[in-house]
Amino acid sequence: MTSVTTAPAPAPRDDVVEDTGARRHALTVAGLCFLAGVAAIVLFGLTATSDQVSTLLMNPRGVDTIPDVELPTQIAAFVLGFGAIALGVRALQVVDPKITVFFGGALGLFALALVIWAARDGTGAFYGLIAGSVQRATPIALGAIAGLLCERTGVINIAIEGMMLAAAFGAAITASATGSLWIGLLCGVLTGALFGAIHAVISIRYEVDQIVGGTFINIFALGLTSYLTVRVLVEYSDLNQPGTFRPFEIPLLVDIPFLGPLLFSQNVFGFVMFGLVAFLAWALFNTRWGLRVRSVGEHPRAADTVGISVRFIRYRNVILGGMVAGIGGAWFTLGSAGRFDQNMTNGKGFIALAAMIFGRWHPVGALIAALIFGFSEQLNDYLALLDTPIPSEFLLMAPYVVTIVVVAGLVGRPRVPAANGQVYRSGG
Amino acid sequence: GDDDDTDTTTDDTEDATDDTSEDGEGSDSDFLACEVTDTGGVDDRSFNENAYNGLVQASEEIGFEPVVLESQSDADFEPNIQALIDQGCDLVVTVGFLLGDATEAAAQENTDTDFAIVDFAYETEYENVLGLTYATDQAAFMAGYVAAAQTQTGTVGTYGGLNIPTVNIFMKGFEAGIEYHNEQKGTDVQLVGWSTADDDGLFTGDFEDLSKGRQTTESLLDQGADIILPVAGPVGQGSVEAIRAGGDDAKLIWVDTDGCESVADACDLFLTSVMKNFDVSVYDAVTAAANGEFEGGVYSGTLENDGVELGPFNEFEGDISDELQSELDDIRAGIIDGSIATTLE
Amino acid sequence: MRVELRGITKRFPGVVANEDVNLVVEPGQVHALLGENGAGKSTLMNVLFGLYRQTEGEVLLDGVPASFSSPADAIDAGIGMVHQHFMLVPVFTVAENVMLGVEPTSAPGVLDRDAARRRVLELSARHGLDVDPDAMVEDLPVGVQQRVEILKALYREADCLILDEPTAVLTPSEIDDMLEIIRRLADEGRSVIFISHKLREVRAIADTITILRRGRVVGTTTPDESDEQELATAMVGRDVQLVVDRSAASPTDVVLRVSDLRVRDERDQLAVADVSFDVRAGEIVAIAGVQGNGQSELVSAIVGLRRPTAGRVELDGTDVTGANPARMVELGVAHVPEDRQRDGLISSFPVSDNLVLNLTGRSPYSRGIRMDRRAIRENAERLVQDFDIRTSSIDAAVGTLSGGNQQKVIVGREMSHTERLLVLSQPTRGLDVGSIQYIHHRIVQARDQGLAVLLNSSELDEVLALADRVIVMYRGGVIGEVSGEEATRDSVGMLMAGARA
Amino acid sequence: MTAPPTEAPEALPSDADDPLAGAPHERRPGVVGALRELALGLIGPLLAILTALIVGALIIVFTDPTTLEAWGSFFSAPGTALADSWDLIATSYRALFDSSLGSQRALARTLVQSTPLILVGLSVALAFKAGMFNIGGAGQLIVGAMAAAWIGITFDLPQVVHLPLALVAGVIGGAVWGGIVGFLKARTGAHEVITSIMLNFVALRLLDYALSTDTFRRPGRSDPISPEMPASVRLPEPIDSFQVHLGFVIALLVAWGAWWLLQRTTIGFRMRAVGANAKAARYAGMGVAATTVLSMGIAGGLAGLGGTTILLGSTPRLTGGFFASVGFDAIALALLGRASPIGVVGAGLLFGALQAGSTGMQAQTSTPIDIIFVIQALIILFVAAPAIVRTVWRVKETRLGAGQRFSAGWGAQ
Ligand SMILES: Nc1ncnc2c1ncn2[C@@H]1O[C@H](COP(=O)(O)OP(=O)(O)OP(=O)(O)O)[C@@H](O)[C@H]1O
Ligand SMILES: Nc1ncnc2c1ncn2[C@@H]1O[C@H](COP(=O)(O)OP(=O)(O)OP(=O)(O)O)[C@@H](O)[C@H]1O
Ligand SMILES: [Mg+2]
Ligand SMILES: [Mg+2]
Repeated sequence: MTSVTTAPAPAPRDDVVEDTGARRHALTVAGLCFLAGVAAIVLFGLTATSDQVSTLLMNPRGVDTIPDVELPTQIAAFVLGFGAIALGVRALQVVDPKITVFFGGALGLFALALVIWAARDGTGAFYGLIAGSVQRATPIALGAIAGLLCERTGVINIAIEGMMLAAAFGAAITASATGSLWIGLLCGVLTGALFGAIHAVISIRYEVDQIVGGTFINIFALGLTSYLTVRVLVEYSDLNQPGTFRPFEIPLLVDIPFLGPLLFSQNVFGFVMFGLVAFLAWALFNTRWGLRVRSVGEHPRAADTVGISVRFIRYRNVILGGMVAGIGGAWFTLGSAGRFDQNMTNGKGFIALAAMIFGRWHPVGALIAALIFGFSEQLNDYLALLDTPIPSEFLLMAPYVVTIVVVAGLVGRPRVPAANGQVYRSGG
Repeated sequence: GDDDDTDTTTDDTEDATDDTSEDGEGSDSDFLACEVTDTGGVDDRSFNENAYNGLVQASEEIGFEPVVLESQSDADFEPNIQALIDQGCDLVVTVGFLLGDATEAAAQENTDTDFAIVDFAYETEYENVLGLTYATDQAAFMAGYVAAAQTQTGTVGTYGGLNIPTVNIFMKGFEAGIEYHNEQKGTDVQLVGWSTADDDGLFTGDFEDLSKGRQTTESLLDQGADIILPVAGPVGQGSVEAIRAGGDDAKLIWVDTDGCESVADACDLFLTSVMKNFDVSVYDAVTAAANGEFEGGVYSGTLENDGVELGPFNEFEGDISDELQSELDDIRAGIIDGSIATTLE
Repeated sequence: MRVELRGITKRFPGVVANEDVNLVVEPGQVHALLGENGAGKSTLMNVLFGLYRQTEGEVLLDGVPASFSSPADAIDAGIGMVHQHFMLVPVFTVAENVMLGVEPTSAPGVLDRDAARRRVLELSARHGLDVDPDAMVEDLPVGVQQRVEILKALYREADCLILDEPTAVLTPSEIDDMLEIIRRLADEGRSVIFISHKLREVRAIADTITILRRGRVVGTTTPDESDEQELATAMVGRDVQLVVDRSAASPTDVVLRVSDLRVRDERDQLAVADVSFDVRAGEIVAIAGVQGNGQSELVSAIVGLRRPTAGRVELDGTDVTGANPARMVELGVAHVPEDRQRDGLISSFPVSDNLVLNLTGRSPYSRGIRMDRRAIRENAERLVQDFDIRTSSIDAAVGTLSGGNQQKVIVGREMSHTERLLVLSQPTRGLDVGSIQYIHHRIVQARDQGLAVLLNSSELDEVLALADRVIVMYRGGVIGEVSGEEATRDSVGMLMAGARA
Repeated sequence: MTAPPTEAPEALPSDADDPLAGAPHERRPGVVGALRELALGLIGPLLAILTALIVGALIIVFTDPTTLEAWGSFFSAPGTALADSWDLIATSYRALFDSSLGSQRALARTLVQSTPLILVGLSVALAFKAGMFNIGGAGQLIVGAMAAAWIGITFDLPQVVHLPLALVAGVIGGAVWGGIVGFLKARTGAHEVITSIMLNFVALRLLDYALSTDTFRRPGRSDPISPEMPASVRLPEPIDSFQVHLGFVIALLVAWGAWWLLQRTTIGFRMRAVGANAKAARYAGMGVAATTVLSMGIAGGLAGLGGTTILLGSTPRLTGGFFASVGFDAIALALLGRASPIGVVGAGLLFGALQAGSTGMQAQTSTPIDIIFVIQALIILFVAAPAIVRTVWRVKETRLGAGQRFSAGWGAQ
């Protein structure tokens, strides 16, 4: 090897003021944190009086393991508001792209201030708020996982909605007909797998634009399930009474205060959702399967040149994704409502799609996105029940507006699996 | 163009006549009554289905095969009504205030056809249109009174699909009934989920996502409610599983129809129902039309004429004391004679 | 392993990429493949590697016919390939890229990262590759990525190694290292196929040379039997002139002045640190340097594609720091971008539209918001003629043109509107000798017409052939400046590698 | 083994057979050629529609209770089953045809139904061309119609002023709603799919809210239903006795306008450039951010206009569901029309006909209207995947062409 003395990197002069992106970003984040903090102080702190007390229930219904929390409303709002402002100040000190999470924190503090303020002179079911958020997040997280399983291999899946709707229908009918929820769940999963397989064949074998294929599935599933509901379920209504899975508890763990009942007393869907998130967050990055899946989604030709079958990996994952969407779909009938109704997913699949993008194609990100959404949806109930003077139509907007704010403020330009949406043809 | 169209229509009318004469019942076999639903469809387990039941009952007695058209969108109302007129329907039942304008227009153009519209009344009277309206608050008031008397926790709840008059009228009456109980009995039963003073309350935002009904019900249960009145059409079915899965000792009050008939598998949860008997009024309208006695105008269903009523207690019959029953009878009389106001407005 | 290709023919719809090719590679030998762009070298190797299936002919390994239906088969048979375009997943670490497809596992299905990492370290130590197994590939300079590609093949214990243009993106000293590595691999008994356009390298390393032209073998030789000129003539099929004609420069006023410019890259890392220089009318200034030393960012900042974070850019004395590209075009600046497919062209648009891509807003191509189709067509017809752009029609999508002709579209467009400054980044990358010659000629012509020319090239030969002044960049700063006359392979090459003169 | 390296340069293929010289795109010139192309181009879609109708027929037959019964006794009376099935399909599809194209009135209904579909479809298509997936048509059309309704209800003006004003308000309303999506994308990178989905829901709630305010309610009534739009803002029906309002003509003009904008103007060029290759557009000095906002603004405006034609045309009152599934269908038909204005018009007419026809089919055979969704879905599939149709009909791979790509993936930019 040639031996030369290499020069060091030239040191930039430090008397120059630079107008860097990081600096501007820090200013934006700090500004947003201040905004959240000031809003909390003005809207909640100044409108409460010093003698008002907020009571927050910390236990599930009928349980009494930890004492409920009583807080002076005004002081709490001030503390939280100043907390958000402090985060803003900190953001200005730590100039780093990662400080976006500070804004997330400030938003969280703002939300908490709102929750406490709404319960002034009253009692807010805080545990119920969180538990309800988790339940509402379940189908969204499952849908988002279904989506990311496909998209991590480079197959766009906007058909989550259709897959879930079809599975909800299939699960309800079989569970009612056989009287077994488990068979119903299995059928939901198989229905999802079937639609996943259809999507795979359309987009991989027939190389149809994946957005077109997904749109086909969405419309087809909506049309077919609605049609069959009118044709079949109206007449034979006993085919539409599956009932739901009951929650069960994991002994010992369930006794942990607050988190115990929240995480370890769920029906099968809750456990499956958390389990899948945890498993996939590990498996995508630590198993042979995960490595190959990601390589196919990022650079299929590279995967092909080391002898990985791109098609096989894609087929497998799209079908797996369909199965997870099937679980998500079965949640609607077997996990929540106990019966099927036309268009009952009502856009949740699209919300799941958004959660997948929002969560940057990572299972934990998807779960966080789903939780934020579920929380804002549950907040509607919480606030409406505490007679908050906001019209219900606006409360119902909350989940969507919050999602936009968070996506615009926190997530920014997501990094997409590089081969997403691209047909792969191996050589001639 | 137009000629072909007429031909087709004639064919179909003949077909229809053939069909009914095979059934061979009744003397009015060439009579035909039909229904146009709003976008909910006849399988909504409350609103559209109820009207349909009235129509079916009448059709079985009179002997015709009713035609029912579901609307996919507002744009379908007018053509659907027109299609039924073209098929020779003598009476067209339209369901829901959304069909108000379309029904009015069709009635003015087709004076030979009779129309009955559920949940709507016109300011002007038409000879061939009967508006069927319901003083739902009267029955809801009684339900509120029952709920206030029966609650163990002192909190009862309600939620709706959307904050619209046909929905919140239930909630208003319910609230007034609870207040009345509080006044009369010195209780302090709280209603959560609706406040007439704010004219707002707890809503799921649509009539489709049943899982929202379940979640919202859980929120109400968390607030301590043990009797819940869902006013959200099919979404109300989600409440059933919330109570079942949570193992709560809570009850539901169904709306529009008797819960034990519409959602039979959950009869054990229905304390009672706030019934809007459009099946009866639709039945009456159809029979009247079949007998040539149809009269336009406005029908107002009240407790007095049994157009609305507090439904049966079914499995909870035993819980209702004689005292409560007689109080309810008094309240009913008071509402009928106007001495009790059924909303807080 | 002895590799023999017998009578290989490969047809694509409308193109015969290989025709009756015979080739034998002996163990322990480096066999070089030479040929112009599109001669069929990569296609032939892809057949050998199982990515393509040959239309006719057979592959024999140690005399036994082999049939590959996928690269997996070829890999199993002991063939490894380093592709012309990197086959690395940018968001994976080195170890992940290397083990992909043959992952060691601890429990069933569970990656054994430690094992892979150890193996990578061991191999890279044994072959002198110096690669960090935990580095993210996208963060690595191309030279290191190239070594990762070789590691991939070694990891799979390839007996026959195909290297498709492994030196195209390397510095002179990196090339020397690479050739040394290749030699060592052959000495260990592997058979190596080495593809390159650079005749000097081929002559330095090859035991045998096979020349392909338009899909056919036109000759086989050894370095001792033939010199560079002979090889070039065989490749192109006619006599080629390897040097550019040009007279001495006569620079006049300063057109571009860059002072203390500081630029950050996408990840907010300092890419250009306080760089200052001038370019005068009538001279060609070349920025030389190994890819990734800040040249791209510097050029982007000058033409308005990236905001400098500090410092100043002046054009004819006016401050244009942070001006947008449209404004720079208005001021008479033209820019041939580095990545023609990504930046310079819209491949689905017709040739005619691409020839006015950054000019649509101006007269005569538009009046108000209405585009003047006639003017656009006339411009296209003129430029296609002037620049000898070979296309079936001016309405053909530009993506269907060959790489050289795509480049001519860009160069034609940019030269058609330059009034003051012409900025060219890697103007001849991936082009064959003929096209290179043509474009070089036009660049010199532009200079002689009094334009200021700034040339950003990592191709040392190009820099030496064209530059009146050479500025060498290293790690974001200017490490040295050499006048055109003084510039030699050695002087500039050393600077590029970071060694101070 | 070794041959001389300079083996016969003369024997080289000359420039004459240079691959570059051969023209890869040969076209038959002239009118005949053009007609031939058109006819061949139509075979694919027509076969696709036919296939979809056949699959739809199978679904209808095998879910109809009476026919199913007949099939149940297939072995005893095979004739009945077949005859019953045939009858059912024949009646169904005849009704579908009669009430979409079978009479002047039916045809009028088809055209009226297709009007908003075409306009909102153009919105989606235009956004596709600019590299964005606009799922937000539903929200944009709601906000547009709300703005137009407000103009209609609040002002009392002569028609020449009132109608154009309402139309403009509709366009602006939609443009604002779409513009937000573009702005957020350009400014913060927020993905348009997320924001446009969310804004759909927000618009829906806004509509519910508006309908609960006195401004949008009928005097003296509290139903969530707005007053009927006054005659001065209604879209007139230019031809007596043919009940097609001006909106349809507007839709056709707008389609032409969209084509003109995209193909003939610098703005359209910029939009397409940003859509095809944002990096190159940036290099070419086009303001990518500004173009993104503009494209979404225009797309939103088109959707807003679509919503306005519903309001001022077929159902002249605002209700909580006046927009039906137009926003949803529009995505499908923009894909079906391959995001080209002419394709969107064709697909819009097709969907309009299917929807108009479904009502008649329901009336005459009580086939649930949802079957139309199934048929629409299948048409989309078969048009997008000619290979499937080829397999079914054993057509040679001549002219059915290949599908088209719309998206380079989520991160097209
Ligand atoms: N997948 C393909 N489909 C059609 N034609 C192809 C394909 N791959 C290569 N070709 C054509 O085959 C010919 C040979 O290409 P190849 O890539 O093998 O050339 P090469 O000698 O490696 O050139 P370069 O020096 O540019 O790498 C070219 O004309 C090319 O356009
Ligand atoms: N995607 C494509 N569609 C149609 N034709 C193509 C496509 N890609 C390449 N070709 C054609 O293949 C031929 C060879 O292309 P290629 O880019 O390999 O040329 P080349 O020999 O490298 O030329 P150059 O030296 O100019 O780069 C050209 O005729 C080109 O028009
Ligand atoms: Mg090559
Ligand atoms: Mg080339």
